[in-house]
Amino acid sequence: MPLLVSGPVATSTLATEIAPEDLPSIYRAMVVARALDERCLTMQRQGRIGFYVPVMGQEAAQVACAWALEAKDWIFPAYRELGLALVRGVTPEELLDQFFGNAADRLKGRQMPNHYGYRDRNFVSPSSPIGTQITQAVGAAMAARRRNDPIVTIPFFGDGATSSNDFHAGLNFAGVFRTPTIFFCQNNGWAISLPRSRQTAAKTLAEKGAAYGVPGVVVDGNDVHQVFRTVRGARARAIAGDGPTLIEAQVYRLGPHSTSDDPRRYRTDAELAEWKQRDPIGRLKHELVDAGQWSEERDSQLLEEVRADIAGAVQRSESVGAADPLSFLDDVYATRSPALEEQRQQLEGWIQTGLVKL
Amino acid sequence: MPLLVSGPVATSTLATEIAPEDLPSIYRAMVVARALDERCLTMQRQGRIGFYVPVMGQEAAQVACAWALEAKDWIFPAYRELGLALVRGVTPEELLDQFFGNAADRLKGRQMPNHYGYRDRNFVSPSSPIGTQITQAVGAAMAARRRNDPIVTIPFFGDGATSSNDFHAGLNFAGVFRTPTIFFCQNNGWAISLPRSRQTAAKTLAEKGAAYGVPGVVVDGNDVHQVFRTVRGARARAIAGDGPTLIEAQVYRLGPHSTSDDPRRYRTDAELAEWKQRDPIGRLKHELVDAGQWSEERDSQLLEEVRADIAGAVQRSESVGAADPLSFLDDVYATRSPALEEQRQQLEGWIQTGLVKL
Amino acid sequence: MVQAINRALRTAMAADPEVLLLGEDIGVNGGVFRATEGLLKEFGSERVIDTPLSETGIIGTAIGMALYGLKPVAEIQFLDFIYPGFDQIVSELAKFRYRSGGQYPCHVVIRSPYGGGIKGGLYHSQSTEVYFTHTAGLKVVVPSTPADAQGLLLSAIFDPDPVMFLEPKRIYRAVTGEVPEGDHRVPIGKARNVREGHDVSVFAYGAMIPPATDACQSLEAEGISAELIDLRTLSPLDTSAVLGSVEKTGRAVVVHEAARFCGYGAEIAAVLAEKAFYSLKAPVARVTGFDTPFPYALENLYLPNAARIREAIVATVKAA
Amino acid sequence: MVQAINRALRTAMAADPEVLLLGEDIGVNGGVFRATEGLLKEFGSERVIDTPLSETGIIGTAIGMALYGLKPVAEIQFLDFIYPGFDQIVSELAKFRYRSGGQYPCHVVIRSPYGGGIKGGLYHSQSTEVYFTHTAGLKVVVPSTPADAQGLLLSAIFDPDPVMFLEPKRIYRAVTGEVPEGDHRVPIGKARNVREGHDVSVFAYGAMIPPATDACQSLEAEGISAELIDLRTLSPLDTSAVLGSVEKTGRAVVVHEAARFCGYGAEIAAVLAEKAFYSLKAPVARVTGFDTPFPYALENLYLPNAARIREAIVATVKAA
Ligand SMILES: Cc1ncc(C[n+]2csc(CCOP(=O)(O)OP(=O)(O)O)c2C)c(N)n1
Ligand SMILES: Cc1ncc(C[n+]2csc(CCOP(=O)(O)OP(=O)(O)O)c2C)c(N)n1
Ligand SMILES: [Mg+2]
Ligand SMILES: [Mg+2]
Repeated sequence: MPLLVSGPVATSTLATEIAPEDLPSIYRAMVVARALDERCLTMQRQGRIGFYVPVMGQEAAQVACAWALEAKDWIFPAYRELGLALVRGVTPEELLDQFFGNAADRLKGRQMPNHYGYRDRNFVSPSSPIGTQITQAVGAAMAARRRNDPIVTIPFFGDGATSSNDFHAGLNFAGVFRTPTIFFCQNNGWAISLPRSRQTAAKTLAEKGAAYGVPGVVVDGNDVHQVFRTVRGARARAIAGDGPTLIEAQVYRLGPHSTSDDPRRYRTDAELAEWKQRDPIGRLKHELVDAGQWSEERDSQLLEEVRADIAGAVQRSESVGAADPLSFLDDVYATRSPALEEQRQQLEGWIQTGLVKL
Repeated sequence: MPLLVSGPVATSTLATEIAPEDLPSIYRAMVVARALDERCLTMQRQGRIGFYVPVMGQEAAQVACAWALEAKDWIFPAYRELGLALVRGVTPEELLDQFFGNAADRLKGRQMPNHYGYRDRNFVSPSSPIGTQITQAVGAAMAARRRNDPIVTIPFFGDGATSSNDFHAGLNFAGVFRTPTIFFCQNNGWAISLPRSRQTAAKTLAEKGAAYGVPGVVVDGNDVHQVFRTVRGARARAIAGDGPTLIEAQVYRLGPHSTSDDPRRYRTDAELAEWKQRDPIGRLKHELVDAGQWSEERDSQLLEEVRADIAGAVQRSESVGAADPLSFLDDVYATRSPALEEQRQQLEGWIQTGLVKL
Repeated sequence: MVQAINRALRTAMAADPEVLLLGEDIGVNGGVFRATEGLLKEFGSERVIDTPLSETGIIGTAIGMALYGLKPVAEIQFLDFIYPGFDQIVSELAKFRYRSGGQYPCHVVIRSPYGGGIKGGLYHSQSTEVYFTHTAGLKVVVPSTPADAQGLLLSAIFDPDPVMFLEPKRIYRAVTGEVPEGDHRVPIGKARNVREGHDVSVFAYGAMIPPATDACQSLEAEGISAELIDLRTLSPLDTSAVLGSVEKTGRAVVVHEAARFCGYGAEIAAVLAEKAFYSLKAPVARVTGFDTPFPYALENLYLPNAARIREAIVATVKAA
Repeated sequence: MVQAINRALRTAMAADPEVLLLGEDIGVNGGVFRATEGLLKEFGSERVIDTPLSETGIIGTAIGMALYGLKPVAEIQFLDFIYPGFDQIVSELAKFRYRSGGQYPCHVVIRSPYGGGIKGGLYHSQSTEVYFTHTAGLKVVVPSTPADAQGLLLSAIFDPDPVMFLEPKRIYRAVTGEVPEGDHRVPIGKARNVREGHDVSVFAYGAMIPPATDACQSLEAEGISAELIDLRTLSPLDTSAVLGSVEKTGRAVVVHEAARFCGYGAEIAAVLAEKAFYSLKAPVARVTGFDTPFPYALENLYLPNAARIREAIVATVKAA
């Protein structure tokens, strides 16, 4: 598979391959993601958090992609982007604060779990409607270029999102304005219960790029090297002014769509079993072991360490109090409108008299 | 240029070429369209009609396409489809009634000129928002198939409309459900002031079909034979159950976008002059003359006849009275709601006392 | 209530082969709230159509089917996700009959779960019924009981006009009740008198009916007799039911969970200020959500509850 | 008025290099109403961006620019064509600051010609301001004079919040007047008292100001003193101006051309029925468009005119 369908030689001086000494860190991020997923799925069943969207199975694509970016590049995530967040330095505790929607949550308890955003990590705050971040990322890329900032913007989205209005408009605008944007599609085989084959009659999702004059490329999303290399290539191209790239990373969602979903209703055990064999974590572990960089022993140690870390984070995060009850009336506008001021006073009274309760 | 990018042999028994004896009729329809355009542009300048959208330059593509269809096929037009309407047997007088919005107008004076629809001619009533008819045509095709009606549906739209949400959704649904739909794109080079080259970075509009698993084909829209043949091929394919086709007919808008537009603001005289040379009416006339089927004499005669016809139609149509003043409160629902009943009585009173006037 | 919806769909599909369903995850998955459970098996994939992820496509193709004469019922997974198809609703669906001079009726039903109370945050909780009630050409229906859900949905499917059928998801499972057998329809356009009273009229709909009922009942002991009207059809409004009640009681409280500003309650208050002015003995109170997006962790503070409704009723009755 | 808008854009762009424009046909064509005439030449194609035909794309990319820190001003050719971008407006633009806990302000201005009076039929005439005023997080502004158009647009461009700037196209050229030089701003959130009066308060905005003014003036001779308030900012509403006026006059007439049902006038009437009830001496009258789509040939019957406003004022003043 060629790296890119077209485009001149990259001018970026960033390495095109993962530095071997980085591999254990990449592996660690993937393990943390998996452990946090497992812990959160359990906590949701226990009623300790309200909802959860696991990334399970997509760790390699996300971690390797984020690794290939620079910290100044703007990530426009969807709701399944734990691997990216970890590489951007978001801690499990910060994430858990968001899942609990507690007083320490940067979003002030306003959004459902998994919809976290961190301006200081250039990790934009996502919504739930599918695809909307795609055009936004293109606009941010136009803005960055206007300011001569040598960065790329990179929207993350699923196979289902390729049917959205914003995919169409976003790729088209990017093609016309040649924006420094990398469209990173994680084709995990399913959009809730709809298989990729029924999402579109196109052979691959990457080939949709041609409809917009945007080169498209398919990668094995379970191969950290291929993902890294492809993203670095696309980034160099974008920075050089040669325009956007659409990357389709083929992965598989090993878990449910979310904690509200039961995948046994629509997919077979055999399919799942097949993809479990290609689990990106096992794959990278084997590679590291084969290269003598890793051992079963260190692996158990890591897992233990990570689980303990997460347990500590859960404990701290769960003991943080609830969000300020009046806070949900803030940030509608930069300053409160007279009507909101009045509603806030009203609410304050109701809370005091016990008319409303958490 | 291959007729179709893929697809098995057609099972339809319809001829794949225009019958030579039909050519004069095709030519006549084109001449009528041009004459009506000219007349209406004049009437708009005189303030006799409020607005007009000329088809000028796109007559061959439309007339040949409509000729290739069967009367039972459902046309989903946009606002520039005079050629199609004429082939479907809509008379200049009926059209003029719509332009005047008079009491004889089937739309009861509700829509701007050019937004005509005729259920009995399977010519669906269009709106102004660009592209919306595309998904609707796909839905109608699904319905026709459910009823086992051997027809196709065919949305007409421009180059600009390929950027619309409905283009994306419509082609995608058509690809997934393999609907009997022919997507007929008239690429007339411009979307108001935006040239085709800035509408999308794709090389052709036809190649956008691949993004949806829909074969795409480019035709010279000024060549009635190529258009006819391509549409017949696509139709046969659709009827045989082999799915949709996207046809890009390359034409040129010789007139303004509408009577509100001044194309000299954005395009050069040279470009216009070049395309005037390829005027589809002149081209077909030459072909007919060369084939001995036509002469300059018959041509002048035809033009005179057509103009007289139109003049008569204008006279009759202009003398029809205004739409019933209370009628604009009908057809919101199948039966008037209590609120509308009340508003109607109110309006009646206001008209009687002269409070409101036409 | 969700079973009643399922039954209504099954009944309509069995009765009329031109009724079909389309939407995301409605087939093998049975809908994310299981409203279409079992229907794929019973009626096949030509009539229970799992679509790609595009509300534009769902609503646009449903319109095309309706133009052709079928009776499509589209499901939008959450009302919060309807906006990619909003153009098709307001520009096309609502205006097809009108713009074609009556040639093209367009009887699509759009079903969608809506409203708060399931900890859905900004994007799984909104009540934006006003976008639709303000759009001429649409009918807007909100059931609050299983029997009404079944009866109104059957009416909607066989109605000649487009119907937005908004399902208060919070009471999908919370509210139960008897449901008549078979094709029993509840007329669109008629409010339901939940309880009679003579001191004050309470207007509510959907998931606000249970707390409004609680509030009214609890006031009985204090000698306040509150009439509760479930509007059921938001458009066209049953104006005579609204006016009739207030002419009797002279006082009104309107309840909805949508944001207050330009919310549905404003129309009820306006109708009263216009047409029942001389009957009114007190200000018209609105008990509503706040003028903010819908919050996640604090949703219980956002949503009107029985206590807030009760307080408003008392204040309205006590007003000079 | 359209020149005033052009001047405001030019002033803002000259003052701040981070202000830029995007939309369909706004560049070489200068906008279909010529609001952006000459700006491409003056500021170049990096700041006056002709986009492909996609409102989704225009609004989505404008949001991305604003997140990054620029001040984009998007033009939507007619308000009737905004719906393909509606999802970006209500789900994204209106909620970005809120959902991110204040991290991501999103100061986009969306300018769009709206309203009837140019024989535009269903799709070049609509007044759907309520879709936006009901959406928390958006500001909604409608000027009625050239000076306000300039001053409010400048305020909007430098406002920290998203602003829907709705331009009454019918008076683009019909209404003229003095316009101050330079960066003179009119504050968002403040109504304008067009004429003082003590018998009745008339609330209107946009293209309804001229007929409302005519109606009020013509009643002077009959001894009726009508106060006319131009609301100017529809959201957030200047509630104190509304209440203050009615506390004085005791009577109110609300005028808009949008459909009546759940229209903007309902909110004004509701505020009065709630908070000025004891001042009110007569029913609150609404003079509005009809509950139909917008017709073409008969648009003069659809639109409220001075005579209808006058009649409503007289009836309100005469009401016992
Ligand atoms: C506009 C819109 N429609 C429907 C939904 C409901 N929904 C949530 S996730 C999802 C599937 C998304 O699939 P994909 O893009 O492949 O992402 P994945 O969940 O597989 O990562 C759907 C239909 C939504 N969030 N937004
Ligand atoms: C959704 C929408 N946006 C904008 C417009 C305004 N508008 C009317 S026609 C037009 C250009 C259409 O170009 P194209 O699709 O190429 O058709 P053509 O007019 O060339 O036949 C535009 C932008 C519209 N009608 N609908
Ligand atoms: Mg997926
Ligand atoms: Mg064109």
